[in-house]
Amino acid sequence: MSDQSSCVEVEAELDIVAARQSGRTMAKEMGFGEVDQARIATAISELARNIYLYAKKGVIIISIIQEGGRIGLRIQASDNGPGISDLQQVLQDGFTTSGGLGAGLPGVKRLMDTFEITSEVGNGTEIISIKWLR
Amino acid sequence: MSDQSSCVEVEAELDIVAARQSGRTMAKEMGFGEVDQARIATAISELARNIYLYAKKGVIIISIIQEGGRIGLRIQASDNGPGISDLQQVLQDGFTTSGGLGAGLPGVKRLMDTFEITSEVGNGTEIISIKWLR
Amino acid sequence: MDKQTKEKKVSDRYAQMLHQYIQHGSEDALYNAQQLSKSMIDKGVSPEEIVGFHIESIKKDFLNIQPEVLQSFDFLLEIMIGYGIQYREHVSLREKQIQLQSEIEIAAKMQQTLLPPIPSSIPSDLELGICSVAAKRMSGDYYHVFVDNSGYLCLAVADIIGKGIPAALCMSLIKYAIESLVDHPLDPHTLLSSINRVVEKNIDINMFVTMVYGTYCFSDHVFRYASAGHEPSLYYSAQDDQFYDLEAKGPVLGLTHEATYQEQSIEVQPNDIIILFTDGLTEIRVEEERFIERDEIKELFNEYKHLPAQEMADSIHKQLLKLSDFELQDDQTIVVIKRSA
Amino acid sequence: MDKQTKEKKVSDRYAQMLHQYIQHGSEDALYNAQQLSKSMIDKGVSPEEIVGFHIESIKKDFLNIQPEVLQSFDFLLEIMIGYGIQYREHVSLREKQIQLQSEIEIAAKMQQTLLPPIPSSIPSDLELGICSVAAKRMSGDYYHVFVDNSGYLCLAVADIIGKGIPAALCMSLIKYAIESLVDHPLDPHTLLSSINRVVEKNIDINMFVTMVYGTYCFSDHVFRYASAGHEPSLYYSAQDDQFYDLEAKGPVLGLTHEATYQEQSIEVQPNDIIILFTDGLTEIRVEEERFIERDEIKELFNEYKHLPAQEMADSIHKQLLKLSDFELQDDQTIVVIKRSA
Ligand SMILES: [Mn+2]
Ligand SMILES: [Mn+2]
Ligand SMILES: [Mn+2]
Ligand SMILES: [Mn+2]
Repeated sequence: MSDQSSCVEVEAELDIVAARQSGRTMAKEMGFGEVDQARIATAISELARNIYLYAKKGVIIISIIQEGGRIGLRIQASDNGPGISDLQQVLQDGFTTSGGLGAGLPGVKRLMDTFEITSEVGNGTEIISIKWLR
Repeated sequence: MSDQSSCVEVEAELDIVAARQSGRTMAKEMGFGEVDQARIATAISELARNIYLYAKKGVIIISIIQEGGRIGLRIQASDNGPGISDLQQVLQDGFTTSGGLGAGLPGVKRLMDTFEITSEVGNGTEIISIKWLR
Repeated sequence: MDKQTKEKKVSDRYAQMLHQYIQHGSEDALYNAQQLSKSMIDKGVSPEEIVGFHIESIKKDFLNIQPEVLQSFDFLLEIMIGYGIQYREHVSLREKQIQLQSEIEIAAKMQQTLLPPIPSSIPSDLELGICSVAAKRMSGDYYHVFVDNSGYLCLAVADIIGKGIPAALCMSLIKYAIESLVDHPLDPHTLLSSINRVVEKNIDINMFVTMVYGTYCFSDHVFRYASAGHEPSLYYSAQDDQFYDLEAKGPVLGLTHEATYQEQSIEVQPNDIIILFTDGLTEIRVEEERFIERDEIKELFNEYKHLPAQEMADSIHKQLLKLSDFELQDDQTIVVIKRSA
Repeated sequence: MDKQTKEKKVSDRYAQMLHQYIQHGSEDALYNAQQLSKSMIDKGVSPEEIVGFHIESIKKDFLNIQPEVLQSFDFLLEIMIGYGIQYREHVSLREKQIQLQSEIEIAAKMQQTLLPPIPSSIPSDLELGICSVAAKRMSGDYYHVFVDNSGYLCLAVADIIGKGIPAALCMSLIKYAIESLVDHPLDPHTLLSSINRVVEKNIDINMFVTMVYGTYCFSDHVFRYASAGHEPSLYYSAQDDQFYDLEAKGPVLGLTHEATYQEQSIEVQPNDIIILFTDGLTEIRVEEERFIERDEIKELFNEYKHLPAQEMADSIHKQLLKLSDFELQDDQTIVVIKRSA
């Protein structure tokens, strides 16, 4: 495996594509199947798009983690944007598929195995999400 | 068009396949697209399967109808089986995908454009369903 | 069997059945595909996984496939990921829905226990029949019947404007409001004024209730009634062989804090009938588009007036249910009082 | 634009974007695919239609495609029909769910109006604070406070065992039951016996209610209380600087037709505090797995006891909400009575 982690600064729509690409490549090298590769790319895409649309600027760090004999791909999305005031509402099952801060997050939860979010209004958001290689 | 209507007696699982086939052929000849052909075949299949499983014996009549300048494929499924006592329940959105008398009927409703059912306990069931060619 | 092995098995089945179809191209392979589809849905396999199975199978079956065609599947797969999210949302929404429906089921049963039984102490020259059926699981119709200490049969029929869960909550208020008031029996118009205050105080401004309240005196056979914007009751005079509307002016409950209600009375003769009901009886669409008319309802009542009170109520309901294609648009309540010959 | 033209447009977009992807094979075409997927879901395009678009595009783009590969799509399409049904079911289920949720929203607002305001006629040496918060939209907790004619502050705190819509219906029964009983004030143990009969008569056998009922005399500062299987209240003695459980034996409401309740009393001294609450306060998971203990609740009460009654109730709730990661497992109700110095 070439890299153990990759870091993409997200500021423009092109960066979303770069983050997807780097996640997909890493997932492929790790041995994820095609369906999981596409799921991971979509999840990264949603996270990066949220940064781009609402925080304007942020970073996506994709890395390989090992834990209890398992190996997984870990996505960390961090920004110093406006933050989310009502986490409960944002994480509620998507009655919407597009539009609004955090609209894609329930989808990310469904695509990945774990999902953790910390957000403070005015101080930004950090999301960590893992997909385990079975 | 070779036939204006076709009639399949349903008594065995093979007859279900025959009914599907004849519906698909007719749909294709009428100019339905591939997706609609598959929808029509699936709808016929569900109706024939219901006859096979619960009425043991019945008939599927597939015909072309014209009405108000439109042309459509009409499926009629008739049997003298046990009938359905609670139509409201059977037509309710399928919290089940399989099993039980009339299990596939809500699906048929969603695949076709019109759906009418008459059923009498002990006296059998008749279903007429149409797909319009757009 | 762990998840991975299970998935392998499903994908193997997919590959095998697809292979068969490609070899023979026959309809029965597609019939099998339909059965496979059902079983995969039962197993919770999501649509992007199906595309994944398809790609795997194609790769194995067609070693010389054009690379561009193979590549096109990645695009399809990408599109299908969104549908996969929708599919999994559906599975969890369905669970929630099942949970909610079981709650509603329990609540509907509780509602049934709120309805009083037919009182046993009615004199033999009077017959009472009641039929009350909800359009959905929860009803917004309510009736109350009881015999008070002074020998009056007291009857209330109410309709909550609004449906579902809020209407059910409101109905329980109406019940307890009536029960707490009828400890000391009141004139119909006074009772409606009191209930109006309770409703106005406790119920959301967007919710209204119509009610008809009547008392039937066992000794002089006078029926006194008042109405809070409720569908006029009907009175059948045997002597005239005719139905009359029992009109009484008064605003719906909950509109204003102080409301006054007109009180009317009639002397009920042998073979006369009084029918209280809710507007669910007129919320019937006949002949595709048109609502049923009050005159048609009267005709219907006329048709069944020879029956015992309970049978009359039940038959009217059944006939209306049939007319509305077995799908009630509104809750229906019918209370029939018959004075025998 | 009619349906057919719309569909044509969507399928053209699919073909065009797929064509681009096949030509350049780049990730940004897949990113576009994801956006297309979302917009198609918004438009209600179902998954078998997607496969249909794919087949059309492939046919156009690859005139020399192996016929068997093309044929394989019919199989995929057949499988996807079932998912299309599921998808359309999801769309309609989502609508139903939105409808139900708006009903629940209205009902929850109605519930709020069932709760009484804090009475204004409390003497200045007594302070009352109340905080009641539902875990979900509908609450199964209830409280009732009022000052009766003889100068007693009467307090009830009840918890319906069971949640959601049935609990809400049950709560309205409890409210009206209490209201109709308190016209002529009763001893706590007598009141519980009466309420028990109402609950037993009207409520489903599978539904139980716990309740604590107390009266506080403004002149001699004696607090008398009885409990129907309710979480013991707490009494803070300023002199001892200690919290005591206020235990009183008695079965939960609705279990048997006739039930008797033990009645207890305490003399409340200046600076003493009484706290009635529901078990929602102890249904808090701390440190991942363990439930909070009653002693810890006491410590929490101790920490906030210097605050005015209302602030004390609110602060305790807020602290517990934080401890439970902002996700209440059960409804919480706290009633605080403080006698000033
Ligand atoms: Mn109504
Ligand atoms: Mn009505
Ligand atoms: Mn509870
Ligand atoms: Mn509780």
